[in-house]
Amino acid sequence: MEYVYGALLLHAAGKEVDEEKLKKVLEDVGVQVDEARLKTLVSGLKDVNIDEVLKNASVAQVATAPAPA
Amino acid sequence: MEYVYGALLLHAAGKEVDEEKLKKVLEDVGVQVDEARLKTLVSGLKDVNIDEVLKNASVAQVATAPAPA
Amino acid sequence: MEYVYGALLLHAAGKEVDEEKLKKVLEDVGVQVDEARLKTLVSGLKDVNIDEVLKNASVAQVATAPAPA
Amino acid sequence: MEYVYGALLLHAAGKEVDEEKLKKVLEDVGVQVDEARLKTLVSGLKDVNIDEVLKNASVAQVATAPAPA
Amino acid sequence: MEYVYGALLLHAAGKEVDEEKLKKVLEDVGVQVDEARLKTLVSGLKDVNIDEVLKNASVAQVATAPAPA
Amino acid sequence: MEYVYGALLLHAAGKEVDEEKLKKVLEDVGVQVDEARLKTLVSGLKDVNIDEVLKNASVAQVATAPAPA
Amino acid sequence: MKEVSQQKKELVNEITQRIKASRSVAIVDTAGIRTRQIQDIRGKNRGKINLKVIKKTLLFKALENLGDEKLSKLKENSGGQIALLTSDLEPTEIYKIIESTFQKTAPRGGEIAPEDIVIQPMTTGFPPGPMMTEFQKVGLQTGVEKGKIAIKKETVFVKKGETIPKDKAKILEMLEIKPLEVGLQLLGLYSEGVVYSKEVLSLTPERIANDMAAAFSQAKAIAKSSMFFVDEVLRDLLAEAKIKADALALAGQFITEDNVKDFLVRANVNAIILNNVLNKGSTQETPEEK
Repeated sequence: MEYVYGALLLHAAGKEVDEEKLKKVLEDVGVQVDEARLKTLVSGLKDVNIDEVLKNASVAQVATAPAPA
Repeated sequence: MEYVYGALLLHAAGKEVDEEKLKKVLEDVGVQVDEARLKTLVSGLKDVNIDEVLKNASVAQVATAPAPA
Repeated sequence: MEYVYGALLLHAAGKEVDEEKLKKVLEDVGVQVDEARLKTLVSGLKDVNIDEVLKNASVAQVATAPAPA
Repeated sequence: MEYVYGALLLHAAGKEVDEEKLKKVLEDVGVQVDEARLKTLVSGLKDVNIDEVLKNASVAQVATAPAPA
Repeated sequence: MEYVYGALLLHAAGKEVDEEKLKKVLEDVGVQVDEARLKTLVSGLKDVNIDEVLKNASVAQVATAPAPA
Repeated sequence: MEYVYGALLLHAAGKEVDEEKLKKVLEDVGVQVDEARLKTLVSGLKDVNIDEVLKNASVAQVATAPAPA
Repeated sequence: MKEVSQQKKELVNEITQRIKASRSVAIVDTAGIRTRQIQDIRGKNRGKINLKVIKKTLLFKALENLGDEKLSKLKENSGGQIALLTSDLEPTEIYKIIESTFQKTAPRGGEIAPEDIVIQPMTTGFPPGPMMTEFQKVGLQTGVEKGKIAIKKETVFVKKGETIPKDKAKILEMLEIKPLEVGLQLLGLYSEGVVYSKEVLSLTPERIANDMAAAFSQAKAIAKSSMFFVDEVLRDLLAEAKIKADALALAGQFITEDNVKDFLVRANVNAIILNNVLNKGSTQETPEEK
């Protein structure tokens, strides 16, 4: 998931996610960057409103009721 | 969430999450680092098996992904 | 639900739920008591372990996380 | 819970839940009424829309099989 | 909920939750304390293993907070 | 979590959560306040609609066994 | 003519005596129930209930004879085909027996289908011959398999809510398909001076238990919203406060040693969601395999 983490990091830092910046972030932590992957991710993000996606993501997490003490 | 994304990025890149490295990652993307937050996160992560947590989180994510805008 | 509330009130007060007592409680708050309903409820309660039902009612509340607004 | 059941009974009977009436209901079933508690509940209910709360109360449908007679 | 938050604050601070301390905490933030409510809470908590309850409660929470941007 | 409980207490008491007030609440219950942490929390809450967050969180009902009547 | 009226008189007398001697009296609707099922019900409940199929007019006559105003109320809902049920049991026990009389039954024709009646492909027990035509007449696709008539295709035979015609009813009976559930319907019950409706008697122990559980949840909700700290709600309130604190910490990005895991989970869930969206939005290679 390092590409996605990197993209989210850039986004959370208020930066636009472009190839150059994402590549730099990844290389800074020692990831050997695969250009094709990078391109796919960045171009995919063009059509995505990240804030909207995260906000609307209804995480249907069903909590298992804990056993009574 | 930038601190957490940074920590996950480091972890995904096979690096240990320590203050120095996390600080650098954050500053590289232009985040003004809050030392207290940094310290708390890193020290909190000491007792956490990140892989374990992520594995459990994936299981729970019955996330219905909204259609792209 | 007033018959059920009355029965639970008597039970919580440590009283046995019989026709006479339940009728009195209901009439005291101005409920026009239907004899058939009263008799049916009291006789039905013979097969109900109230403490057990209340205990199970608490456990059965399964927490479902709501989707964020 | 006897105070609450008493309040619910009064409400279901179409009566306003005030100290005097709640006290009487409780005493009628033999509860030794604690005035302070009585006041706390009645004053706490002042800001509560009982019907609304009851409507929203998760109706835990517990199918507890009653023991055979 | 201020009574409950106060009790948990005391508990998190490593203090025992007694009437005197809880009353003080609440009055310090300007809450007009209802003695009966205070007593009921404190005496009820005597039979509760707070740590246990809190531990079990944390399972449910992850999905409930809206995703921070 | 004592910082958060303190913030919740202040909020529930109708007070604004600022550094000064939160510090006082925490010190009143004997917490040795870490200024950096205090700042982090207060500044983190600046952009948060607390009521909204609490409302969304509150639906999660955790099942617990009732104390016997 | 005279003999008939004498017979009726005796019957009314007999019923009147039976009602007088019984603790509980009920009128039940027997529409759609075959004689064999009535006999079956009698056999199973011998010594508990007494069931007599009777003309409405005669029963009403007997009720009038008794001159009990409450008892006369039983007349109010009585339909066409009825039976008199007498018993010395309690009303709730009689209701249990009445509810236990329902059986799967093949229709006779004229009934309303309670749901879609579907015939599945199957091999019937009938050899080919004139029967074949009967099957085809009601719209079933048939063929021959191993010397027997076979139904080839799943067919919605009668739609929900439609009347089942006689010819189709006959086929259903031959195929032993029993789409109806028929039993005694309680119209009213009188016991020791009190009249019970079906609605009241349907308050079974199961329903009472459900109502109590619901009432308890309501009481807890009231106690919580009025901050009435009874023992039953304390744990819930503590848990709720904890959950709210966690949510607030998450929203305010306040990481503590206690909630580090929550942040990790949230961040990871966000990443998974974004990844899912990206994969959905493109037909190209997934950005991340894992």
